[in-house]
Amino acid sequence: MNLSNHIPILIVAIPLLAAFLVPLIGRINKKATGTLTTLALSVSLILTITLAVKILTVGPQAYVFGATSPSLTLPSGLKFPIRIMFQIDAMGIFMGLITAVVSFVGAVYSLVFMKQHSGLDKYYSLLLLLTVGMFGMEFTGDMFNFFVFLEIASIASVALISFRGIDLGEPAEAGFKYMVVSSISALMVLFAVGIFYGQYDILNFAAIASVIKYSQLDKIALGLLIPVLAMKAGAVPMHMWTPDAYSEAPAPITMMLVATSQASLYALFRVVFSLYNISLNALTVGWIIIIFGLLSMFIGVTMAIIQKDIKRLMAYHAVSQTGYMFLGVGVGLAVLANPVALNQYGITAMEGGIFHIMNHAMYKGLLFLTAGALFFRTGTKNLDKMGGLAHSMKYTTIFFIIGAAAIAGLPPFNGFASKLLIYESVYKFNPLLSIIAMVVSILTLASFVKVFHSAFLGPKLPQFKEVKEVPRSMVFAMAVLSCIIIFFGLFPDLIVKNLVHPAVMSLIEQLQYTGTVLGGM
Amino acid sequence: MTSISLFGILIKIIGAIVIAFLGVVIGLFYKGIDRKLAARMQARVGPPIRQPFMDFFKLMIKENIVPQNAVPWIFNGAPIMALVSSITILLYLPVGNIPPLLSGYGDIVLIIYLLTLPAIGMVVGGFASGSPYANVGAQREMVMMMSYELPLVTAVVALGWKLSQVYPQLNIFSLAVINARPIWGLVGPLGFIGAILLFITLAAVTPGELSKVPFDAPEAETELAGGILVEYSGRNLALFGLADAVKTVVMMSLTVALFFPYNISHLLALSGVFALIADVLFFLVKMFLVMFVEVSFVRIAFARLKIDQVSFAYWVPVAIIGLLGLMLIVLDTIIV
Amino acid sequence: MNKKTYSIPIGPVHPSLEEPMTFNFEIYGERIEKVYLAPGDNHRGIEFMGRQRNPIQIIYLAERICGICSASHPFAFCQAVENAAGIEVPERGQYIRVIIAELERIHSHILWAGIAGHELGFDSVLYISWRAREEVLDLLEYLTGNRINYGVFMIGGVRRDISEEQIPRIRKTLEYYKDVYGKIEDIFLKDPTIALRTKNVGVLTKEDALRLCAVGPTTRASGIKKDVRQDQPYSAYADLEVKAITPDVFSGEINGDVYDRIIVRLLELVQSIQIIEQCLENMPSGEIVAEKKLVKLLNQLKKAKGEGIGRHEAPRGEVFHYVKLAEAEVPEIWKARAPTYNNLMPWAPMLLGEQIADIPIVVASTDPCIACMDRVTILNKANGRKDVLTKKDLHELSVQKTRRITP
Amino acid sequence: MATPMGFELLKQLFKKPATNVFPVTYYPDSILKLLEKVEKGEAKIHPHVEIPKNFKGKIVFDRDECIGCKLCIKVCPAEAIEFIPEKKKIKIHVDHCIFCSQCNDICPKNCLNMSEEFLLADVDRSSSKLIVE
Amino acid sequence: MRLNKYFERSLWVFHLNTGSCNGCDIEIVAGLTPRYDLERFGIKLVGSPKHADVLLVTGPVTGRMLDRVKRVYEQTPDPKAVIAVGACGTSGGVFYNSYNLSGSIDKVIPVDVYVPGCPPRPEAIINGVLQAWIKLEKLRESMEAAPAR
Amino acid sequence: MEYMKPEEIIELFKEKFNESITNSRIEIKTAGSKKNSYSLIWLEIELKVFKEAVKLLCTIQFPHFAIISDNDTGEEVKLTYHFSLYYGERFKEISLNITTNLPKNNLKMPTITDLIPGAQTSEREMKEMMGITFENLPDLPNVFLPIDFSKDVFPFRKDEKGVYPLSKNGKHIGGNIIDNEEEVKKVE
Ligand code: SF4
Ligand code: SF4
Ligand code: SF4
Ligand code: SF4
Ligand code: SF4
Ligand code: SF4
Ligand code: SF4
Ligand code: SF4
Repeated sequence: MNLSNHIPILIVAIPLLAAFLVPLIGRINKKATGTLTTLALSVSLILTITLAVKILTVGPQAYVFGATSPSLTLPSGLKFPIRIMFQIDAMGIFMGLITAVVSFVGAVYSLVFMKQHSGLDKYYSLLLLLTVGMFGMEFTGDMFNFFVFLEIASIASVALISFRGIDLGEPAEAGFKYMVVSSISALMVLFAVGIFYGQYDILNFAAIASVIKYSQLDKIALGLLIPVLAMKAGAVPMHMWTPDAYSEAPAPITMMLVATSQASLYALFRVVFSLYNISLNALTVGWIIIIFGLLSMFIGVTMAIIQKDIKRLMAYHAVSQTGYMFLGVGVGLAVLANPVALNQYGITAMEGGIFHIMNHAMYKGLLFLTAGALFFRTGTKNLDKMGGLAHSMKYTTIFFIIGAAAIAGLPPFNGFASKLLIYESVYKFNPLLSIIAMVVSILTLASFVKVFHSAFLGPKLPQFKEVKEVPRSMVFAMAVLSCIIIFFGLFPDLIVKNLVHPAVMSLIEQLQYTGTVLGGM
Repeated sequence: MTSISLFGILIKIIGAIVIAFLGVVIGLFYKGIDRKLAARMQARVGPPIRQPFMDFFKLMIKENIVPQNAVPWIFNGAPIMALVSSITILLYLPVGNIPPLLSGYGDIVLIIYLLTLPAIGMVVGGFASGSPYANVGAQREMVMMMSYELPLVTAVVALGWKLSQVYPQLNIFSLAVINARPIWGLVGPLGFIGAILLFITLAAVTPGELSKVPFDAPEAETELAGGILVEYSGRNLALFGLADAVKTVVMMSLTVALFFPYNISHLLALSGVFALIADVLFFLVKMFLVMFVEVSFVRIAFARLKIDQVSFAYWVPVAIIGLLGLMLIVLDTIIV
Repeated sequence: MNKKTYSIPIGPVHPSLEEPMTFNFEIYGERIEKVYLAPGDNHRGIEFMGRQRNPIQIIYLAERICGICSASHPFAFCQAVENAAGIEVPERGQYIRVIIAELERIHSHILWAGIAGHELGFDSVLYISWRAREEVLDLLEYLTGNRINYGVFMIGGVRRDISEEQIPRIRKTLEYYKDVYGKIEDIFLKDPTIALRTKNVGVLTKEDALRLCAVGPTTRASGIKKDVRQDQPYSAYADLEVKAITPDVFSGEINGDVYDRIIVRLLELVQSIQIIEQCLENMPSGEIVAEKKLVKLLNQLKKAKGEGIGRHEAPRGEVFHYVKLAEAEVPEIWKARAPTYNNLMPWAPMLLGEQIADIPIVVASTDPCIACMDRVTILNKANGRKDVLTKKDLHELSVQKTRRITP
Repeated sequence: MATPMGFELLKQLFKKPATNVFPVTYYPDSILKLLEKVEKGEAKIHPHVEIPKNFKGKIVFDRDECIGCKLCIKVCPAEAIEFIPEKKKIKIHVDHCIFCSQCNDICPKNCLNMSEEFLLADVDRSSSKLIVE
Repeated sequence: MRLNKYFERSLWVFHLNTGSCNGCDIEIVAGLTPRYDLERFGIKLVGSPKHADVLLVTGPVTGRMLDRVKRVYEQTPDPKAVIAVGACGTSGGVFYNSYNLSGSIDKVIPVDVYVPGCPPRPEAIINGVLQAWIKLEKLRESMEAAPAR
Repeated sequence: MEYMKPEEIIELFKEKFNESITNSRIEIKTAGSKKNSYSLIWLEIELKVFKEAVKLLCTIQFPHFAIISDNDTGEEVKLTYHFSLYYGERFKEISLNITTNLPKNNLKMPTITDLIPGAQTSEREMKEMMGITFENLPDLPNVFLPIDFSKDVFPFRKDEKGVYPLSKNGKHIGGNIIDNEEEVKKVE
């Protein structure tokens, strides 16, 4: 047995194992919990990268629990055993990379950031569980398992959001809101699972995809899944939970929540592309998604401009940025049935949308971390109370500038690379879309200049005289993200060609996905 | 961004330096012409044309005062950023029939973004100086930036869209491509009107981009004592001045490239180096004409608008003109 | 965007105020919420100095209350002294006074037009109108020997006659302004951007103008037909038909906004030209001054006793001088009130609710001259505080003074 | 664009500017050398705007006529005139003078007059150029 | 302090009124207008002392302006020059005996060139600028000569 | 509109306040070669009826208020309020100067800003310069003097509370004199 065949399970298992170990270790040495978590996640990260290399060179991987090879265990005919099965293609590993990086950085950042809190063992094990949940959602090839991992992630998130204190009103309220949202979505997902199982007796994505008839019931299932997953991804008009949740969670967790939302987004795309693909009315659904996107973009950014709380502001920007992903992918979907248009611009649009997912995770993560750094030193999230911090927090300032430039899509940062792909393609579909996207981008820029001004510029305030730069591990965490942002921004071609394009193709070419599992049927 | 040979890189670096130098020189020269023309229209003799150069050299020897409230590295960095970004745009612009030095993916979008950078540099610098005037100025600059972006983007996207309909296989957002295919030849009568509207839109955006009267609310000398730039002195002020000069060149050549990319050499039956020179000269003349209409004349023939009026002007009338232009161009294509 | 209001100090050294003057504005976004005025940066103590000088010297002091109304203050001051001392001004002197005063109005209104253009960011207006203004300055220089601060007023008359050969030159200038006037009117009243910036901006209602005792074009633009030249004609104005000008003459309506103030000033330009023409036609012959011998005049004033007021409609509104002579070398009381003193209070209703960008044009629309606003001097004997006079300054002053007296 | 101002400006573009280019049109290469040349008569300075008769310029004083009556001092509003007791003559500080010519009017001997000289700028305010005695 | 020959050709002027009667101030503005056009020499009025090379100061320096004059002078970046315009700026003029006035500008900040006149004609102000040029050119020559010694 | 003659106005005041009008005078001035005339009224009234008098004035027509002149005569302070009535028609305007005397030991004046808001600047000037308390005038910060100016020094006074002017020849003109450096020091 080749160990490398087991990488998929190891990626998930190691954090899971660590999640159980952390409380135990915590009894002996509080400090070790963080170290252990970081260690576990760094192993995960390395493994994910290894797996990514393999997938991108060899092709999609399927991993069936308890069997040596997926193809052996697959019975012919359409009956599938209910068993846990990972099915990882270029898209899945693309998301996996994001999760791995974000959770690793989050853990490193937490080392000092969370130091003064009690209950660190619980914190770390929840953080690990959240990671596990995300990996699971991205890797699983099975509807029911998806539901299970979604629940794991949700529960861990709720607990983490309210971690700052169940007795503090706001975190508890935010946690509660998230819980309600999660429960509703879980329920709906379960419904949809039921519909599929009832119709086809199977739960495997690939298998369902190969037989899907697009019946009335399928439409209902789609009707359940799209809004619910969009809600978890924080799209307007179901975004009301994001500002609360994002702003109340500790900064590293907020960063991971962004990744979790994107995992839901991934699931949405997966359902639409891999499950239904051209069987559905691509143009209509595409437009629905585009409209989600436009609304999110515009409302998100206008709401953001008026915010006072730095993290709420960033949360609204997260909503707005999600819109870009919807826009790119939506346009791709809308022309899915039209090969000429697809080739001309559909694929580019999707590349933009998908690439933006990763970029967004990086820069928004970085921004939330800088917000955390400000909070760490000043004890406030209110922009009106900050000021002049560039005098004392030079690194944080630089990281903030990088993050802000990236989110505003300024060259040469990664946000520009993905937004450019979107602009350059969607205008061919409809020129107005590009115009709106570009204007939103400028509004984003303006909003961040304002934040930069209120928080960092101006005279040194007397109450922040003692403030100094954040500790080194936090700087390191932010530096990692900054490097990624700049690297992606400088060499977008490299990333697009090797990572994004395969991911997009794996979404578009339904057969490739199903084929991995079904053996080229 | 793709790998190129070492020699190629070297050429590009040298080219970049040359272009930066030329851009600055031409920018200052045009600024001088602009001041001279404005003076003549106001019945004055006006400064000599090389005045901007002397201003620049003078500023370079002046003391550079960093206000107490400012964060020095941001305060000093802002003008550099403004200048570098404006120069970078130059590298993407074609001159006559000489293709741009850098080109590739979506230059024009890049240019739109880069155009915001000098403004951002000024805003950051204004905020960084910590004076109330600079603060109000910077806020106004931001409002302006948000306002003129919609019409600007509309004009550019509309042109690109039209081209993409005619030449689907080309990289439309490359300026070299746009430059080689004048819009006027591609459109029917409806589209022609549309294109004129788009030109008007761009012409209206230009003074805003360059913070010139009537859209100079951020620097409003009589209200804000120079607004954003109140606290700047010496070298930093000189750099902002250069950035402004270069930006003028950029906006002018952008207008020329988008709307008047015609060359003159084939009409004169020239070839080789002469054709090159003729075209470059012709290009400069076109730039001059555009500048005269869009900047020199407008800036002395109107009163300064208030910031809410500016914002309204861009969001409503100018944007509507732009969108109308877009609509006409789309209609033109669909009907034919 | 930002919910909190913040305050912006404007002045004392600010480009829109050619003179020092401090305003404090509380701003919300771009809107003005509160206005605080703090004059006093231009305190020279002119009245104080005047109470130590003989009336002839005071004429020049009064002239330098403000260099723009440099005919108005001497005019009113001389009238006050004449009234107090019972001196009659010869008719020819009265006519020459009016001609100079009206020429000053022409220069002042054109000057104002240019400054207003400049405040609007419309420098071409400044250049074009000031170019036209040079003509009247040349004329004034020709008549008086100085472009500004003419120094032609004397108690009992004027110092310089207008001779026959000078009249064609005056007429030439008047013709020139009749020509130019059309152009200036076009530029101001037909320009869309100027209209955009001035209509319904800085409104002063008739009610407020009355209650706050505004004067000059500021009050006339609000519809109050108040003009000393009409209401209580003095000097040669008593022979001339002068009518207060309100904006409805031109536009048919009265809004009391900046635009209306522009209209009033432009129309007054024409009015001034007509007044001068009438004066030239009806100019009586005779003496120009009551007492030619200055030494005699000084003695006469030294013996005089009484009080008198002098009023004159300056370009910006009424100037008011009160003089009390008490058989001394120097007057017992000299009180000078300049138009801006009264036009100060109306700024508050004009500015509230407007934007930062409106401040310069609204302030300029009353054509303020802070120079004459800041009346009084300060010295704190209890503690030599810094912004008054430090001990050192005081010391230095007394040393110089000593040096001057005994060189 | 079709504003009255617009037309006015465009028209003006083709007319001569109204500027009187005193003393030179532009800054010369070297002001010192230029002045030297002017001194030698090799170069000329553009004249200033013409001065009318009776212009109030720098004061001129006919010392021999003066009888030291101090009347001029009595009316001078600027304390520009200083009495020199030992000579029984006066001395005028032009930097204090406000060019009102009041002293000319009162002088019984007519020994004070206003000249046409008005370019009085100097780097030292008590230089001999600015003292008339 | 460094000087170069471009300094004189591009004098940016900040106009500071310290309590004058406006006479000089309007003549300064008149100096900018078409008849005299100071911009020919690269002179332009700026709104902030930070941008200025030359301070054109008018007026007899009232008590309240005293500190501000000094502050404006300090805020003006080197190299800089001060031109006092008008009789009251140079010496006090008519305002010679009030206790709230410093009387002349050179008691507060160093003055390089005095322009007497009340007010001086715009051409006299131009002449003042000319004196400043001469002074600057001489200064520059002496500075250039200095290293040789 | 009905214009009252100057005599009628004085009559009106005398009727209402009889003894309290201590002095009244009409001055007729002529101007120009046509010798057209206009009139001025000078009234001196007692302090106790001052406010009532202004009220009465306001019933005739809303008056234009020019300024308050001050005169410190040593024992008392003479304040002259300068008004004018009947604007809008030629020769109809009448200047009305109302003088009232305040004893030095009780410098209190009723405010007229409730009747004529425009008088505020002038009243505040008198408050700062003369040290006169205007009843019911809102206690606003100084307009003319610096905000932190001493509350016991009043520049227009000619007594010990006035300022110490520098005079060129040491003659007594109003206030106390500082003639030499020693005295300057003493004052400090
Ligand atoms: S023109 Fe007016 S605002 Fe501009 S600098 Fe001169 S005085 Fe200041
Ligand atoms: S307000 Fe009047 S006096 Fe004052 S600077 Fe402007 S024009 Fe001159
Ligand atoms: S209002 Fe005053 S300062 Fe202004 S011009 Fe008239 S007298 Fe002079
Ligand atoms: S208002 Fe003041 S400065 Fe003007 S004359 Fe009167 S006392 Fe002097
Ligand atoms: S001209 Fe006037 S200021 Fe000059 S000395 Fe004679 S009286 Fe004095
Ligand atoms: S008035 Fe004439 S004579 Fe008398 S001192 Fe003066 S200059 Fe001499
Ligand atoms: S010098 Fe004369 S004109 Fe100039 S400000 Fe002083 S008093 Fe006025
Ligand atoms: S000595 Fe002093 S007070 Fe006398 S004129 Fe000179 S500056 Fe003025």
